[in-house]
Amino acid sequence: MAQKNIQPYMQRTLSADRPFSTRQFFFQWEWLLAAILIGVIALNTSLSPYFLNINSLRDATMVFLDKAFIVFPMAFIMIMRDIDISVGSTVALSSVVMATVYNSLGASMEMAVVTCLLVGAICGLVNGLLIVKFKELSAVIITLATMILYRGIAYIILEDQASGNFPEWFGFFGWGYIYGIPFILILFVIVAFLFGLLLHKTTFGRHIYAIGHNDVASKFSGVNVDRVKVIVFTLAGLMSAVTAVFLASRMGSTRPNIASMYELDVIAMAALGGISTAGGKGRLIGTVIAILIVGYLQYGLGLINIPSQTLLIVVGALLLFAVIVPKLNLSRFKK
Amino acid sequence: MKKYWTLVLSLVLVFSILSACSQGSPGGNASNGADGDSTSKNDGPKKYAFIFKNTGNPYGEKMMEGFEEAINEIGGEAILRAPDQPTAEGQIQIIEQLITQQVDSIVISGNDPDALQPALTKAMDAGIEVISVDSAVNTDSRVTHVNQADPEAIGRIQIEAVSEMIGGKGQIAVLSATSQATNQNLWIEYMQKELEKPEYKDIELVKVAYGDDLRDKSVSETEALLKTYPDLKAIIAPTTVGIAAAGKVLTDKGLGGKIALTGLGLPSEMASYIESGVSPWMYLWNPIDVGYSSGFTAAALVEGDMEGKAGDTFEAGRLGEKAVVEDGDGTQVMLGEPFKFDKENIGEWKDVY
Amino acid sequence: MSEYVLELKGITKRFPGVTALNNVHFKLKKGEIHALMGENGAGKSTFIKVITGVHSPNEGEIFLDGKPVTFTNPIEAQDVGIAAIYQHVTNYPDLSVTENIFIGHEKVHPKTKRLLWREMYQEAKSILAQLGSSIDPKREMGTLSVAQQQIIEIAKAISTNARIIIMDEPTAALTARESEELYRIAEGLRDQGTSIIFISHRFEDMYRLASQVTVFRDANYIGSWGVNEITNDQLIVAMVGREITQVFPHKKHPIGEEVLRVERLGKTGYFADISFSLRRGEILGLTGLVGAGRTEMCETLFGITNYDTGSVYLKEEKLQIRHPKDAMKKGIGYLSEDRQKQGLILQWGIGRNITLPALERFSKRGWLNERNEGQLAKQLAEKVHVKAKSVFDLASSLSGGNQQKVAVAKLLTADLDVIILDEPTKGVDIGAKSAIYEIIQDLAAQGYGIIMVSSEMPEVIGMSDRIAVMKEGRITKMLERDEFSQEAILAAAMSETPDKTKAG
Amino acid sequence: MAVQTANVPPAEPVVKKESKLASVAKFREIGLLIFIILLAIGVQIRNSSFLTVENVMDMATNTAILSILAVGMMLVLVTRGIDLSIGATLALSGMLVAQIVSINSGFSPVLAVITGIGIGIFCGLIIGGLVSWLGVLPIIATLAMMNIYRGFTYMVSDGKWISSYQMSESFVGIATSSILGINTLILIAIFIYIAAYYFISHTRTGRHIYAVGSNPESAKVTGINEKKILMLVYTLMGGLSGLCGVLWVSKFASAQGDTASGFELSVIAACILGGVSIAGGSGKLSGVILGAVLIGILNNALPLMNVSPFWQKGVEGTIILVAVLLNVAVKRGVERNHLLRRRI
Repeated sequence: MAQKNIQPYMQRTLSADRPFSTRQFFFQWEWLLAAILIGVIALNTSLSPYFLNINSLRDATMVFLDKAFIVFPMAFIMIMRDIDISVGSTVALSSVVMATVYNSLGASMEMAVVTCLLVGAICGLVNGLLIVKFKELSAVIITLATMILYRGIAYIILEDQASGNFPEWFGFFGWGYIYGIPFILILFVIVAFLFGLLLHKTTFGRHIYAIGHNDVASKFSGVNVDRVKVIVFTLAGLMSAVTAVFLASRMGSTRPNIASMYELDVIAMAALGGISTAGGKGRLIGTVIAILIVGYLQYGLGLINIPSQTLLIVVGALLLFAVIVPKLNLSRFKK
Repeated sequence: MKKYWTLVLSLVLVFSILSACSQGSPGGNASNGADGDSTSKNDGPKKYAFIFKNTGNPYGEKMMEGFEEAINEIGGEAILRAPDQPTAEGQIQIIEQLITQQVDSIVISGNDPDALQPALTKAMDAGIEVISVDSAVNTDSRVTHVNQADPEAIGRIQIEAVSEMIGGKGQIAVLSATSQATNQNLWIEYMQKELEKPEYKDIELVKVAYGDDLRDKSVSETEALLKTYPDLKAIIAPTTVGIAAAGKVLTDKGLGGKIALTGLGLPSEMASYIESGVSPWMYLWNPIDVGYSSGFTAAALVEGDMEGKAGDTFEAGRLGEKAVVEDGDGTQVMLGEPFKFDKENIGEWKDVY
Repeated sequence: MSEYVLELKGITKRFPGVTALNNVHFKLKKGEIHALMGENGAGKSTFIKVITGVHSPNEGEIFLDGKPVTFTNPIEAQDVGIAAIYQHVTNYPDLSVTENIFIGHEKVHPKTKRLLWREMYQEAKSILAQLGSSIDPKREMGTLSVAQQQIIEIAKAISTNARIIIMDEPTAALTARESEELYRIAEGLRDQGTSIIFISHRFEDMYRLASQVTVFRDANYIGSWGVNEITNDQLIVAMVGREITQVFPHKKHPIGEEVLRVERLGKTGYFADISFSLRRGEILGLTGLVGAGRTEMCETLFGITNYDTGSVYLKEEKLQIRHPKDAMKKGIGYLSEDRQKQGLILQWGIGRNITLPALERFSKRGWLNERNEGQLAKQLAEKVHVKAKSVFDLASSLSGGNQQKVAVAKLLTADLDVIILDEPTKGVDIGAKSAIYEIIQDLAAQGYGIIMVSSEMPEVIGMSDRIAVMKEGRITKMLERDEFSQEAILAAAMSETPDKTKAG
Repeated sequence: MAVQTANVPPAEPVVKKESKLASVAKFREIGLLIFIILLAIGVQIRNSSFLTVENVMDMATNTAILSILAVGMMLVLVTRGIDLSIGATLALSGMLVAQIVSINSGFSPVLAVITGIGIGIFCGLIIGGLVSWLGVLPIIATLAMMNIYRGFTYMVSDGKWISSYQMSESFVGIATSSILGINTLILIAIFIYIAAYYFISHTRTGRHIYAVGSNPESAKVTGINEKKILMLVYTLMGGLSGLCGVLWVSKFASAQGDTASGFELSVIAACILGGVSIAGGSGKLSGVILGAVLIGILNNALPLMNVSPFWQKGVEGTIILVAVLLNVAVKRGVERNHLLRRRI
């Protein structure tokens, strides 16, 4: 709108200190999320006597953290105003390749895991390259096609077979504890921390935000937009493969049809975490809380044996809530 | 102002979830797990859980009905669960939740024979009796299995039926569920074995098609079968969606009587096609009875009446005494032959399940 | 019957936190071209939106033919014959020319409400013919040039039978020749009795067309004069509120050794055979009609796109530039034409914008150091005299001129030898313009080689040491300082290239 | 969006340029058509029963529902939106109508169709409200409502299916009867296409949908009510999904809780193949028809050609990817030629 600050400030110096406003500090999405998380825990505690107990809270993380690894790179992608709906298929393909390499090609399990991560990264890389090479097409179209394609390749490799017989130690990923803490939880914390640092404390993260706000201006400012995009999509593929490892470990085997519709859960968690698909907005801590909210809500309601159709509705409502509330706030605030 | 609205909306959300929960519970389980102050495992009624493949499946609902009936007779508490998608991942989540709830037994119809092993082993380590039903899990992840019918018999009986319908001669095709459905794959295997017998030498199995238990795909696959094999004489569809879709296609194309249809399907879904003669007869067991006997099997194990070893016997309510027999390296409880549904009896069964 | 077709009295429009219009007046006669002038932010755009019913005023009255009227939406204003052609072309690139002309007031069958395509095509054709244009009414809008789109906008206004047409900066994106075409059309409309409100930054527009001029400043009404009653200097005082004496500060800056040499540069379909050299401390003006390939050429120098043929030498080193990052590393900086889309991230603070091209300067192995970042940003923002409170002020909250200063500050983060400025004063008001000129002169004095792309002839002539004129993708003329004149530039920009037949 | 000053190629003699651009636009559909014809010939060689009247009719019948939904999806995509909830809406409407029919066997088929459309419109209105009034991003809003509608479907069905014996002859007849030897479903689809054609090219509202998608900012200045248009588009999509719910249940004579789950992806794929741009503003019915036909042929031909079921998804994914990438490559080639021909 019309700018009124034409009258020149006589001062010639600028402040370099970040202005601090208590108001802004407290009106952050993350506080609301934290409040919801506490609400969810309180609700579950009141509903089920089994919920609030260290073992229960701890073991629950083993149930819902597998797909959480993909939420972080998905958050990066969404900040850049793109989306990747092929992650579920990437999970399936990389785990199927892992099982095949181990069982049919006779490689060691360590090799198989490395192959799995490699395949995931390649899937992501292909997505990224297609997206930057064919700028006329949106990421939705390209990842929709690769979603079908990757799943298709998984079917071609394994047909109707399940493949498993992994060595004993492989089960550790999905079921193991270190000093009484689930391995998956430890890795989740580490990965969340690393992604948080990457997004908020590095030049790479700054570039992601820049691209999300204005990719053209970013390019003109010397940001290698294509490279950042390819790297982030590759990361998404890589983290999908991490999920594949955990999933295969928990199930002791894999099939071409695992992880179907994971992409929707992942996108929903990122959106709940305050990542706007309109680009440029959101912080990693929000997604971490959102993962815990969705995970504990599903787990807790599961403990009181809510039918799964009700869970569908609850998750849908939660997602709507997450996107509507900030808008209501804003319109209210403007008045 | 902003804060106020945030607060209000948070409250609205919490209430909506609460109401969703209270609304949802009665449909899902007999009595709420949180009702009793069952802090220790031995207090109150024993808890028996049943996990089906996916929600919204009438076959599973009927099995759950039978299971619940059995548990009510015993005086336990039944917990009925199913994931919204037919995946092993969803079932693993539910198993974890049931372990936390310290149930006494889990009866499961597995979406995958092997993938559930780690979760079910964990459950058994926690002292929970694990029994599979309908779709078996591997022998290491269960105490015993309640088998609706001998797969060999299921395979044999369908080939016998087809042979009778087409006069022992001609091309037949199979329309199955997904290419990964273990039950169906096992049955088809036995069908193929049966076909090797000399009396069926004139019957040729031309194709196994997969309709993925989706209506639209099953219809396309059936149509493709009809076109690719103009001399096709019969279709065997050992899955409800498949047989009903095939019945619909044959009805719409006026091929009833020209191409025979048999297989396994719910009487309610197949009533129209059996009454019209498109499918002269088909088979199925009674899912209510399957669920019912699985309930008693679980109870017998939990109460320590038996250990699930071959040779053990137990009382299964209205179904009388049942015996545990060997099944490979594990054991199972076998429930008679599949039941034949034809024009005569379909009318009385279509409203039951 | 009133003397005025449109009269606005005491209009006040407030937005949360801002008063965009404060008790302003305006009177428009029939068949008059009335210029509305003022700096950016003076309230002109809001004023138009009040007339066209997009905004409704908080106070004040609008009279049409002496009768009071109120508009609650754009359709109502359209129905009484008011049409507006907005500053940024507001059309539908995917729709046809005809649809763009008739959108919002389509011709429909009176009973069935079916669209009458044939009638619309015919009318579109005849309106365009009336405007002297032969654009096919079935063409897709997005395939037209900016000037052609502007004509469609006018056709749209005519098709509503508008008695009052508002043109908001219609010549901003047009070349001199295209502007002339527009003047002709506007005069034609005036002669038919249409009243026109003409908004422009360009004084030449006003002198050429208008008979009356009204000036707004800082949301206030300053005054209204006949064009012949007011001098150029008085008008500037009215608009800026103070006198601006020297518009083009020509500082002495020594011209040093050659820093950039471009040899036979070409890109298929855009430009060919471009050769020139640039020395330290030199300002090379690059001008020509819009679409002559100036921006495309500069963008290849900066690595936004790549050239197909030819070579570029910087300090005698042959460059391989694939990406803007390479260009900046080597020492070429580029200030893009579209500040809002290509230059700045408006949702970010000044500081982050400034440091974006040079994050590595205060970060170790990719780790940001926000304290150092703040210091660097502060230093550079002060160097170009950005007027703001803190480096955390959002870029979107700045005026056009200050935004441009931030964009210039971004260039100073890198160790540059050559700075390319693409239309540096486009959309900047007079006060800020001279500040930007000063900065450019300063930069030249510091020894940067500067390429300044501009369509405004006084600016090119006032600022440059040499002027290269481009036409249809080639440099047609290189003018030395003593050869500068509007005529010479225009002649080169429109001339027939001697070797054209060869290229064709 | 609107002003691409930086990269707009220099103005050229008008007539020359237009003919080329027009040919590009035409090329898009012709390219797809040629692809379809080649595919059809290929399939015909493998299996001679492919191009028989009966099979073509079967194919058309099986593609009818997809093609009806594709019309609605096209309009949604044109406004720069997306609707992931259509499968769930379809299931909910189908289930509710089937339940009504099973209780009340005398329920007239026409009324059943109207009820289904009504339920769909209601579902669409909610989504339209979320998108237009609350400004929720379409992908998020429809993702959430997909979960909610699907959950409701399971809830109201209480895990049961409605089977063919519970449906009256006349209800099943909606989808299986035929007029002049042509299946009703095909006729309904044709009717929808004609109505849609009239709507989008001969009514003001129809054109305004394209205007909003092409440039939402201008639409505001022009006085087009963007909110109303968005509302309308999602409501139409809902109504069509509701209609298809009834048709689906009637066609397969069965209503299940998981009916048509994942169907939205096939519909979106058909639109994308048909050249509808996800960035909004453009999309033609002719393209959408061809896209739906291509998907229909794939579904029909892969089983006919005895393609291993395990290869089907891979083949499908490859064809979609190749088709979109090829389209871009062709466009680029044409643009490149265009640049080469330009005089400098």
